[in-house]
Amino acid sequence: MSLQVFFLLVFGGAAVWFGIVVFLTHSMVRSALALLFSQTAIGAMFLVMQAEFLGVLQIMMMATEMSIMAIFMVMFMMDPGGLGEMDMKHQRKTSLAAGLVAFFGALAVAVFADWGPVATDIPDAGEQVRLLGFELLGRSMLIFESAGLTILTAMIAATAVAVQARERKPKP
Amino acid sequence: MSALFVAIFAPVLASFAVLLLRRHAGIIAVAGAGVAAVASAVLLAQAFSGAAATELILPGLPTYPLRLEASALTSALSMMVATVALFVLIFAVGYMKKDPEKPRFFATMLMFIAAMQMLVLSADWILLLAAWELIGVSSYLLIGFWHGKSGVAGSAMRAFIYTRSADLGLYIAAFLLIGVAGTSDISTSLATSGTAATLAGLLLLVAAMGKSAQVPLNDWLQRAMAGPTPVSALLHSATLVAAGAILLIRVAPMLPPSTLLVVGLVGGVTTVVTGLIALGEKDLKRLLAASTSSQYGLMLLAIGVGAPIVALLHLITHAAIKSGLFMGAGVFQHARGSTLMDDVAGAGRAHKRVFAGFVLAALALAGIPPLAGFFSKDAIIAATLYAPAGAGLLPLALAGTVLTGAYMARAMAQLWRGKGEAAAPSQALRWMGIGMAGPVVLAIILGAGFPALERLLGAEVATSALAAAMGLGAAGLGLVLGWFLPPAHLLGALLPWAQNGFAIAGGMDGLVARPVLALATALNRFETWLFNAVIKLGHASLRLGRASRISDEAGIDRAIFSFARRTVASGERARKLQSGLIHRQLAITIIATGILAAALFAAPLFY
Amino acid sequence: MSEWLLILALVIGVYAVAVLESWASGNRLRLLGPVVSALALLGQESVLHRKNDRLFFETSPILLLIAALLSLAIIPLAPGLIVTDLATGALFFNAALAYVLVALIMAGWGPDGAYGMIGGWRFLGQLIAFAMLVVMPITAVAMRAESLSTITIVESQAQLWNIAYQPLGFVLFAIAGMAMAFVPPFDLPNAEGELAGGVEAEYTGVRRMVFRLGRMVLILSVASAATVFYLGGWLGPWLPAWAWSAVKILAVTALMLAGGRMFPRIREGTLLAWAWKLGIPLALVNIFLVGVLVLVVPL
Amino acid sequence: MSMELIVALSMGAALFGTGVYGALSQTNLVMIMMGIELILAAALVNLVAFWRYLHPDAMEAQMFLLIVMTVMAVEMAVGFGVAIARFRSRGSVEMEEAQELKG
Repeated sequence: MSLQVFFLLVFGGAAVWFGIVVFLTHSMVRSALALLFSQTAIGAMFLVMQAEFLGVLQIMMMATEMSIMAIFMVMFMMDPGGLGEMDMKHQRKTSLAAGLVAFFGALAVAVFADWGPVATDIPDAGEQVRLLGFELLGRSMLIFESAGLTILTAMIAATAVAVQARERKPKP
Repeated sequence: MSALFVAIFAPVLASFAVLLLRRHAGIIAVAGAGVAAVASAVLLAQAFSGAAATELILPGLPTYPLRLEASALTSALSMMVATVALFVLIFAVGYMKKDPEKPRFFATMLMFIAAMQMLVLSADWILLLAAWELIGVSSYLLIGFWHGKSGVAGSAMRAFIYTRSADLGLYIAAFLLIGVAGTSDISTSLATSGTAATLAGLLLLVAAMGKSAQVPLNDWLQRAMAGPTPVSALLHSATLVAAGAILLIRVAPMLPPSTLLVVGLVGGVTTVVTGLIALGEKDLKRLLAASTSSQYGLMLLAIGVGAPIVALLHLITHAAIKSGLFMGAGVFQHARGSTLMDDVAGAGRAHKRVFAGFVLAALALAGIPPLAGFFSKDAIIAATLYAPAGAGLLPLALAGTVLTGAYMARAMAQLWRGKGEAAAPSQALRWMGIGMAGPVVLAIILGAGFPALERLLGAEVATSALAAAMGLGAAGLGLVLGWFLPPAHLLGALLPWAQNGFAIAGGMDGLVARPVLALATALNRFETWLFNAVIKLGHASLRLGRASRISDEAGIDRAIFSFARRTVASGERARKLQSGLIHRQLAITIIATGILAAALFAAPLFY
Repeated sequence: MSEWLLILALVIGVYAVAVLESWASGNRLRLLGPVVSALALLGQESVLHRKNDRLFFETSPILLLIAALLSLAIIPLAPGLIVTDLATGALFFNAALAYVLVALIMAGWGPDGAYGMIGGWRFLGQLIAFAMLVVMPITAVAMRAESLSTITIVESQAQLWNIAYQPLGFVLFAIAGMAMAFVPPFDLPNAEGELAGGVEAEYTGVRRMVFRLGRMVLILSVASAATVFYLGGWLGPWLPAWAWSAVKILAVTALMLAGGRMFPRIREGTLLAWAWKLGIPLALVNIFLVGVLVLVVPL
Repeated sequence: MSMELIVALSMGAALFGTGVYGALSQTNLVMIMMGIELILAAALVNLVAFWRYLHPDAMEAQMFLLIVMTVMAVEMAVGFGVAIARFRSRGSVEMEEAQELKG
């Protein structure tokens, strides 16, 4: 068992555990922050897998993203602290079955598929950043730009949906 | 390169400027269109001077760059678009004078024009598809411009859906051609032959039929009259409707004879059917709309007999003429507040100068020398005459010509006969007059430019005295008939049918929408029947149970009860599938995905 | 060897920041002040609230300290005197600071007190707005250095410090850095006047000490980052490299703490409006200007 | 065969299963979004694993990762937009009460 496997197990286990906690805990803030730490652990997994830029990016983005989730939970839940005995689950059996089937299905594929030889040499972190830059602003520029445009559109659309509807001036 | 860029981006920039400034919208729009027109003129001049086709390659997908190209053909088309657009916008300055939402109107118009320029100048399928979509969207926005009025949103939606459903043909054809040719370049992919070419040709024909409003997809065009008149003038002459014909003109070299024959037949049938519709029409603008379909039918016919250049000539002529006619109709509408034939009766007497322009354009469309329409229509008839498949198509072409004369004469007669009350000339009317004068002048003089254009495009256009005589005779006959006889006499028993838009078995609505509705009704009835049956069964079993209780058989009783109850419950459960609850739908989605994945994994086992 | 040096530097730095902080707020220079107050806090009773969220309450001060310490990991004090020279160091700095936000939200939520909670949520808005203003000037800095590594960034300033090369970026970074470290006038989450201490209000004893320690490290970290990104890090004549770093970092800290006191605290809404409507466009302008400069005047 | 790849992929599978369970079992819109975030995160893990152990030279993989992160952000933005609008009009984001999509 190499060091990489060990750390993958540790961080992966943390990510999964926090992921489960998200749906176990009754406190909404806790569940949002559990998701945050799950994502952080995933970022750490990236670091273990030597994708440094992506790992740091994941860790950075998810901290703010999930904090925003936390405040929305507090805003929209009747019982954000989880002190009352509110039940917030439904169709438990179906969900559990679907989750387990999904897990075991994916696991079976991961274990039984023939993945072929594993690469050993990878570009070092600085080189990766450089190559990624060339990729983003070279061959894949169109895709990258469309992603940017998409997020802009989503921002505007979400704001438009969320702002209180104003009375439109009637046409003369 | 630069002119190419300017031709497309001048309208885009003007559009943004209009949206940002929100004032002087008309002037900015006209300036933008003017700059684009100058750029197009530069392109055309380059083409005339014999320079090689200018090309602009933009980075797109890695192996499929986006190409713009100004060859002789595309620059001529670009010039046409730019010119008509310029005049229409000038007209619109007057027409939209009182509208409170001018910026929106002009910005959308400019986007429309830019999209059309892009479509015309694009040299690869991907860009063409993008432009095609943009045209669809902006025409939807423009037709639905007065969305507050009742019925307008519906007709905009109808235009969008009709053209969209036909667009599927373009998508499949484009991807087919890209797949076969291995490149998205249009001119390279035209070398495709064999089954792929036939299939792609037919699919492209479907797309063109949708956009150019050919039978049986012609209904939306007449309903699209709900938009402002400048929109109609632009839509019918140089942009939306023209896109279909332009597409076919561009791919004509690829089409095998069998496909060409189909194209010709569709065009021929359309020109006659929609001509009859136009003759029976009660509304001036709808008459013009039907005539647009009819004229595009003639163009498809010309493509079908293997003379795409002739079709192009007629396209250009028609663009000038039809925009002029629509602007004339717009003036009459402005004066009378309606476009119903009975309402505009005599409007021509009141606006003599506008009427003169209208008459000139109408005569040009009918094909009276020396106006431009004569030359192009003559060329179509000549091409049909000498084509191998001409024997079948020639009567259709001639009938189309007669009908053109007849309905134009009818429109003119209606406008002239009746009481004329002059309205006070206004500032708005002046702008509209200027806008209209341009196309009318073009309609008169364009014929002189045809020989040069033919040389530029390198095509031999057949001429013959016989064809000229036949065309002239047909046009004259049509004009005389239309002027002196009311449509009821001309059409006879066909009149109500024609007024109904020749809704063959209910038209497109009948062919698609009504069967679907009928199917739904039938299913509903079946369901009700089933439900009733179940209930009856339940009742019956209850009765049976009651009867059986007498015979003291409690076991059967319970079984029957539970059977009835379970039947009802299973119905209830089936209803729950359509609960509208997100989590249920999500669960169904995930389960279905799982089944699909399982099927994918299982598939190799069975091969 | 260098580990011990770094730890020593950290201890001295934090102590100096604490002295400066009390000097700035209390107007008296007491060199032994931090020791005294640390001892006082150690002796204080640890108050626990009735309905607290124990997990959050206990972990948040530690998380704050860890996040601040991590953000210090990429700061080079001299060539070779750095915890880890990450290839993505400049980005990592911001990633570490993002967890300050998490710590403050936890600290605000944990003790079940109104003031604390308001403070925590306030900081959410403040950090999200100003994190942008940290990242975007750093982007411009990285553009000049053509690297995200902090050592390369310092070396890229050999000709001309970034404060002169991109002054707009420095101003934005300094303001945003102060907001990230919530020093006055950006101390909205723990404002004494209006929130009675905010997120710190419910903490006593050892927890409070850890919390304040984390805050000192955070201030030190922001000051060091400003030094590295804009003031040429260890570069300078005559003095040895580490001395230049120390001088610059302490000067920036002093300026931050003393200068901030001169401005009134800004209302939350106004602050956010400035950040989004003024700061972000300016940061974009800065990136554009630096881009042009890098191409035209490659110093 | 390598241990690393299998371990990483099974962690992804576990995250995916958790996400599916969460998205299906929760009644609250924001909680459902959390489940979806977990599903997407599982995809991220798998992507990185494939990049690292199978095609370390293909930078498209990292690019694709950025696109997935964009999708996550877009999902958050639109989801919260809808949540706010819904909370305004109905005072709750419980999905048990949302039946307007009923066919």
